[in-house]
Amino acid sequence: MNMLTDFPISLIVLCSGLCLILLGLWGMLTQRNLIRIIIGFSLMDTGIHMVMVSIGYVTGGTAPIINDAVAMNEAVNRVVDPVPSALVLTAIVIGLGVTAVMLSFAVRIHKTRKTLMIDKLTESKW
Amino acid sequence: MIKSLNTEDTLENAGLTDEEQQLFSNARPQAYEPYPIKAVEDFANWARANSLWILAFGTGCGAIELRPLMTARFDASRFGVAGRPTPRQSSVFVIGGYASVKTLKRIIRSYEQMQGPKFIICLGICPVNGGMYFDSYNTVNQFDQYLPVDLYITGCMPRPEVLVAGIMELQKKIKAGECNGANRYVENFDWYKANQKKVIKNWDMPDYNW
Amino acid sequence: MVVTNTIIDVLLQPLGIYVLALGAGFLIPLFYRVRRGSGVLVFFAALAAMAVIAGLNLLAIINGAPAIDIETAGIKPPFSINLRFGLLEGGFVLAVNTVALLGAWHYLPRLKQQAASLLLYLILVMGINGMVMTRDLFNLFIFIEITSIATYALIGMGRSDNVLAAGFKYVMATSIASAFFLLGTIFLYYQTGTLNIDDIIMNRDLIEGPIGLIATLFLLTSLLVELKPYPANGWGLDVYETADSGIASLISVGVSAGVFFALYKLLPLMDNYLTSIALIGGLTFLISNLIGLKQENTKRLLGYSSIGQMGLLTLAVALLKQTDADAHLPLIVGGLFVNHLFAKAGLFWLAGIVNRKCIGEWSSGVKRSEVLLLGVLITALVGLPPFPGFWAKWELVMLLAGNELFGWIALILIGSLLEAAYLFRWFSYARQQDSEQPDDAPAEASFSFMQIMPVTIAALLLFITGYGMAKTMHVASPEVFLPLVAGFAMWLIDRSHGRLKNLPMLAAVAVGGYLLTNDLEGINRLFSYLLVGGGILVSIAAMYRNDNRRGFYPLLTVLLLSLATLLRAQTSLEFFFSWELMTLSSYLLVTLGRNGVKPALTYLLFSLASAYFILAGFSVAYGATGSLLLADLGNSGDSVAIIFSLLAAGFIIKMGGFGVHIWLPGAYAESDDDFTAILSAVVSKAGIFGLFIIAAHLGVRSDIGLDPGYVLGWIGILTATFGALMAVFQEDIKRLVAYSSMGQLGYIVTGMALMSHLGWVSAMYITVNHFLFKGILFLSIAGVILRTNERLMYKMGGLIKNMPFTFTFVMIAIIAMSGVPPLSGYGGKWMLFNALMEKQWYWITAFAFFSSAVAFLYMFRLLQTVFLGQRKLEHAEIREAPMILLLPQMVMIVGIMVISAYPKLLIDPLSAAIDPWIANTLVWQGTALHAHFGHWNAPMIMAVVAGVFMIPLILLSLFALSMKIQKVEQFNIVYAAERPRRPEETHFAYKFFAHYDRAIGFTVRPRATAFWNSVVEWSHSAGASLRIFYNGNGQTYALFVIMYFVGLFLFNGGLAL
Amino acid sequence: MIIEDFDFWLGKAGYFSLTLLIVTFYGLLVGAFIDRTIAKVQGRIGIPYRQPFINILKNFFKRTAISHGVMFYLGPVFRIAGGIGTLAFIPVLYGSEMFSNFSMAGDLFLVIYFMFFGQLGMALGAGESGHPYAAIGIARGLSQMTAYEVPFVLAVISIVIQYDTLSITQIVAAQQGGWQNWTVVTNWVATLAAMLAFLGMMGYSPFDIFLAPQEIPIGPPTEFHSAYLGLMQLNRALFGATKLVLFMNLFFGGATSWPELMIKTLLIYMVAIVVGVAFPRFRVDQGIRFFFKIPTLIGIMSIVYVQMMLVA
Repeated sequence: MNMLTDFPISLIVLCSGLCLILLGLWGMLTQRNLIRIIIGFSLMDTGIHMVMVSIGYVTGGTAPIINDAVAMNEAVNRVVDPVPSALVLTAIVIGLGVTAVMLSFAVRIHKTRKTLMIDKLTESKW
Repeated sequence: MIKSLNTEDTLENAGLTDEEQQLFSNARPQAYEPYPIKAVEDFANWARANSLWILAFGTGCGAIELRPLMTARFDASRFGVAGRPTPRQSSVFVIGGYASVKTLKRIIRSYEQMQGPKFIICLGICPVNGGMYFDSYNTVNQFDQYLPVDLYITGCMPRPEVLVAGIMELQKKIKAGECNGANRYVENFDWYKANQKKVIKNWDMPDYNW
Repeated sequence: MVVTNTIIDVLLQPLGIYVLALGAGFLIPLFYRVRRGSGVLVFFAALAAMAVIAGLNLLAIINGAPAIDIETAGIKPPFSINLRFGLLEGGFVLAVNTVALLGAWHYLPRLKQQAASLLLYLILVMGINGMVMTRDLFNLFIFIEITSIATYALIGMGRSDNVLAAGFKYVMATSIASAFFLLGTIFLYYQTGTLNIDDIIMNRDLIEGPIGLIATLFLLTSLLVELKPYPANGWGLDVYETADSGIASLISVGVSAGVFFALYKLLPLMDNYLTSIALIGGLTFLISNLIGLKQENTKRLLGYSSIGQMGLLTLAVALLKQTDADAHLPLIVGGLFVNHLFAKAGLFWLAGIVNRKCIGEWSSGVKRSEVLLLGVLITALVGLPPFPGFWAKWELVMLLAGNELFGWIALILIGSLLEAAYLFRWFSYARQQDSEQPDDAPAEASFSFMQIMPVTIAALLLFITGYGMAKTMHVASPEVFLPLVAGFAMWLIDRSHGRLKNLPMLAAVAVGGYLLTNDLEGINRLFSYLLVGGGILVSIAAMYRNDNRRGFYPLLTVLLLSLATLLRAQTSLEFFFSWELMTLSSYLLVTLGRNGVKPALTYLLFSLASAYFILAGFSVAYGATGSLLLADLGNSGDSVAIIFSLLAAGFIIKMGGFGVHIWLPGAYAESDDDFTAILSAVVSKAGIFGLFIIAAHLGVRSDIGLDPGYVLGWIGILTATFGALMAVFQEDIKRLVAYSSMGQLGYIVTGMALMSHLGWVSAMYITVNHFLFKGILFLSIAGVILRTNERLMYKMGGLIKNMPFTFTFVMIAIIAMSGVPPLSGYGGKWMLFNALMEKQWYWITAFAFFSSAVAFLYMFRLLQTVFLGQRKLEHAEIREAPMILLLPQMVMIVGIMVISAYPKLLIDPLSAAIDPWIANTLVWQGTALHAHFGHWNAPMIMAVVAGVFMIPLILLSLFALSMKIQKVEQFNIVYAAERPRRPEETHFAYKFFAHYDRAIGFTVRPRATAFWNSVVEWSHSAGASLRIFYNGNGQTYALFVIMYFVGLFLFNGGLAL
Repeated sequence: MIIEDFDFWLGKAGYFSLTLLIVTFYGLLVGAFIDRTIAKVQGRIGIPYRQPFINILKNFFKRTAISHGVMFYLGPVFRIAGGIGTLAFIPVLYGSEMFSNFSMAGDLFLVIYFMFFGQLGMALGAGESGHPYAAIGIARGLSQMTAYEVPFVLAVISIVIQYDTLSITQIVAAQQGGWQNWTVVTNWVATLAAMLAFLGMMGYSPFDIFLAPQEIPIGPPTEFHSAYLGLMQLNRALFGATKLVLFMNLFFGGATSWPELMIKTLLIYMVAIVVGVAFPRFRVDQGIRFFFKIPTLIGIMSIVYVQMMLVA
């Protein structure tokens, strides 16, 4: 049987990406420790990236390089959409930035408050 | 005429504190002349005689004799007698027997607040010579030392009939124009006042209670 | 040379904004190394340049240039990112950059400590600009993220120790939101194959099925969450509370603005969700304002307010889309946005300058200038004239009315009232210390000058934009703005001392009033004599105080002139504008009183409630007729009854009608004594005028069934009765007269409600009389209070000996008020009763009789306990009231006497003015006025009374000649053979009518007050129970964000899948 | 306007002073009569008929007096001016131009409101006397006034509806032609309410708390004496008679001749007297509550009654 047709790789990536997102959300919502929350966030981020990549994938497609391997006219069907990949790159960078900021917050919170438990950080409410 | 206080003949009201001075008038009472026309004066006296308003102020044991006056048995209202709760409006003051010093002070105040012509009837023997209280420490013996009396009704205690007779007698005197106790009081004001102050130790009133 | 020119041209393109931002971003650290100052210089230069560029391009577009499309990478979209700079974009960008510039000025002390913060600030602003301008979905995401990261970093720089925790919550929530955005973007791309927003919109029909739904919902959720909807906004509130004011302001106005604009851009994709968007916006507006009631922390309060404002914007934009009225977008959304932008930013900065944790702490040591700014900004935020918010709200309400979305109108008005409640409570705190604060020295002003400059500029910008909006709505005629201008002119000389300030004020009001009212005719002209002329007459007395009364004269100018503009209002908009102006100025004047701040707040809230009722009424009328002209009110078909009821309710509240009167005694009693006279004698007539307007246009023109009129009549008479009853039991002289004037107004309402010629004549006649005798009474009382420093009547007494003139005036005024012949009051009563009988309102007639009998009780009490009886020892020396206070009273006494002797002089013009509305039914036989039932010959009555008064007087005097009458002193009284000890115990004044209280006092127990207190209680506890979601835990907030998506999903057909 | 028809005023004034004399004289006489009646009830003989006159003369013949101030001096003047004026606005005899007084100047409302004139002035005078009892008395009197006004006004409204006019002359005219046309017959409910109010108005027991002689020495007039008191006694007679005339006009068909007037008013007066001698005194709040209960109810019923009557 043909793995590629019956069970496209993109579907696997998509599913695992979605799972990762849910996992990350679960982590963000349940873990009390800031570091774990950040980990949850980056899991979610990664999941999103996987989803993006999988969206752009065309089953059995090749790299989007127009040469003799791929003719101009059938490029649209045979070439993997390059845009999502481009987007993912940017998204990764941004995710990195956010993660960095979160970590720096965590560090400074630990400096000042000597705790990393998020449910200790509820002074300002109502 | 509304007469404002003119400074020369005023009373010093020694009995009052400084801040009370402004609250009481310090004017000296003044005698009034009869009306220039004789007829008018007679008519006025007739009216006064036939409308005797007695101050409802029982000053001694005789006060109990005043009450029956208005009842069905004696009905003094036939003679124009009526009780009046405020001295401003009453013209007759019935001294009901002995006058203790404490009461005397109130009697004086009430009498001075009555508007002339005004008359005093002394009921019983005590106001004449002290009667059975002649040596009491706190009753005055001769009432006319302190206020001018127009009529004495002696006895201890005279019954209402006598009181009615006395009232009629008073009416005669008023009609004859012989009841000018108010003026006598004013003319000998200082003498009366001295006597009053002699017995009344805590004199915290103005010298004349307008 | 050419090169530089081209460079400049390039830079002046909108793209220059980014170039400058990034370039400066690289330069700043360099210069910073060299010299800190130079780095700051570059920073400011860049910011300023960004603002200037935006301004220039916007100007070009306004002058007709086409919207600028910027294409990058030399390829046409959709294959490249493109930006657009149109009218709306330009406006947003310009506003945001201006605020950013001012904010940087305010925040400089912190910013310049490190180069990084300068850089971040710049990036943040650039990100916002990008969010506004970009037309590429993914690029939008990038800009959002840039902004967010810069924001995170700047938040992290905050001083307060909770700021880190708050920031972390913020990061959590917004990162989840942006994850949603990213997912939405990619799914959209999956379906449409493009990232260009225009393309996506163009072929939006490709977006279908579950994926399309989820994609759009992801975008929507993330944008909405960034706008902090209730309840998924705890993280935002925490940041507002803890972050530095400079940052908080930028988040509140800048970032929100960007996100809001992004939402607006993507709205074409959201057609199916407009209802839910509007609902979310509305609920957020309502609930956050409700919770704000309970808030004490200054910055968190501002947070609630700005969340509410964003909710209102969302609501507005969604509804505008739904009713596809994009033409109104610039006016409404732009107006609301600019209003929120400047006011909120200014408030945040002010909060930062004053730096008090709780609003309660503002009551000490806040400088006068700061309080002034606070007032201006809060006024703008609440949407009172002349600020943009006012016009925008009006336009919005009218638009909604045009589409008959009255539910939304109600929601908006209630929310605004709640917002006004807590914002003005804050202002009241700040106002309190102002009174005992000495007139501020110039030194203090100079040293805080640099600090408050940005706030001041924001306030000025608000004024300017407000005027601009007025211009675009064609109401910026000089007449309408004359009150403000004159008031400003008076404010310039406000620092000068002494009573002479009154003269220019009088001159200004006289001239302005003449200009405004000289071309009026009919009933408006009569009212103009009463309001303007009467106002001037009464305010002459204000000269009796020689202290420099900061703010009094400017506000009084505004008040009196706004009354004039009220009279000449042709459209409901002008009317409402003047009305709000009057409300505002009178509120501020009340706060000037000794301890008038608290009652003033009640007064303001009730006045605003009344104003909103009026607004609602006008909106319904507009919905029915499509015209703003007051004259067209009558043509509004079958909705006349509801319009009449709404407007009448508004005016009744303003006049202190039965049940909504509780603001009245406080406001009257606690404001300055001479201003109370103006308030009662003059200002209260504005409500009557309004009532007349609606009675004339609605009651008569389109003769509705009498039911609203009959109800109005009952309200009026109950007001009269209970006003009189409550006046009987007062100990405070000013409260007594306040209740009495409440009662008098009740008669007038009843007269108006009669809708008959005689009824209206009587109402107007009583109005004139009420002006005369209430003016006299309050001015006399002002004199008495001036001399005795007492307001409790039982502490006075026997003052007739010291103040004979005042006593005489009060006596005449009271006889006139009581309606005892021969003075003028009788005429009013007579006409009223005749009109009532003709109308067969017998029960109301009986009530009117009873209340006028009850009135005797308090009137006599006023004379007895103040002027008669026993004089206190300490009052032995006091003098007659000052001449300047007596002068106006004399004039009014003359007026009373003339009217009493020849009422024809007054009744003829009144009847003539009413004739066009209702045909004249008065029959004159010589000097006698004949009605259907009775007749009334005033001059003859006057003559007879004079005659019969002479007989006994002569008799008594004759007998007095024959007596020795001794003038005696106050203690020479029969006292049961005792002597009085002290005047205090001899003067029978305290609880004067205790027996009456025992008999029927149970009818006047303060039920209305209790009711309104419970209303306050309930709204507070509602707010308290609505804010339990904000438990301060970041994870809960994150959960809310996710729940929000789920909720939207289920609400919008997720169940169908 | 006063100048142009001077003779009209002269004539009116002349006739009115005649009315004034008659009514005052009659009022004093009735006072004595009532006093004697009460005396008979108590088994006494009572005062001579001349007594009221003598009392007044005596007071005018007083030779000393005090004054607490201008209002104190003017108080009694206001009081009796109120009495005279009220009489001046009431047509005394029906159909006689001579005794119609100045009723063309105003209607029933005018009379009702002008009654307050004297009370207000008197209250001010008594107030300046500085006597607490005076103030207490006035406070009570005014409160009671507000209470008995209610049934009275309801009755008045009722008869105004009935006769469709406010002019007293026309109200009387409508009752001419036999007793069956009197208001007391045609609108007995209103009359009942008005007569209950009348009790309060006359100030006899049980509604005489405001000049309770023993408790607060006759209340408002406590400080008044001499000629002041004389004026007030005159007014008490005059004003009492005036009120009687008013009630006679409104409810008992008016009068066409003096004898008729005197008989009718005397009978009306007797109502107050009979109640007065039979009942003890109400406390003031009891009095107020009394008027707000039954009499007010009757008054309300009277309006309903008259409306039903007109419908029928």
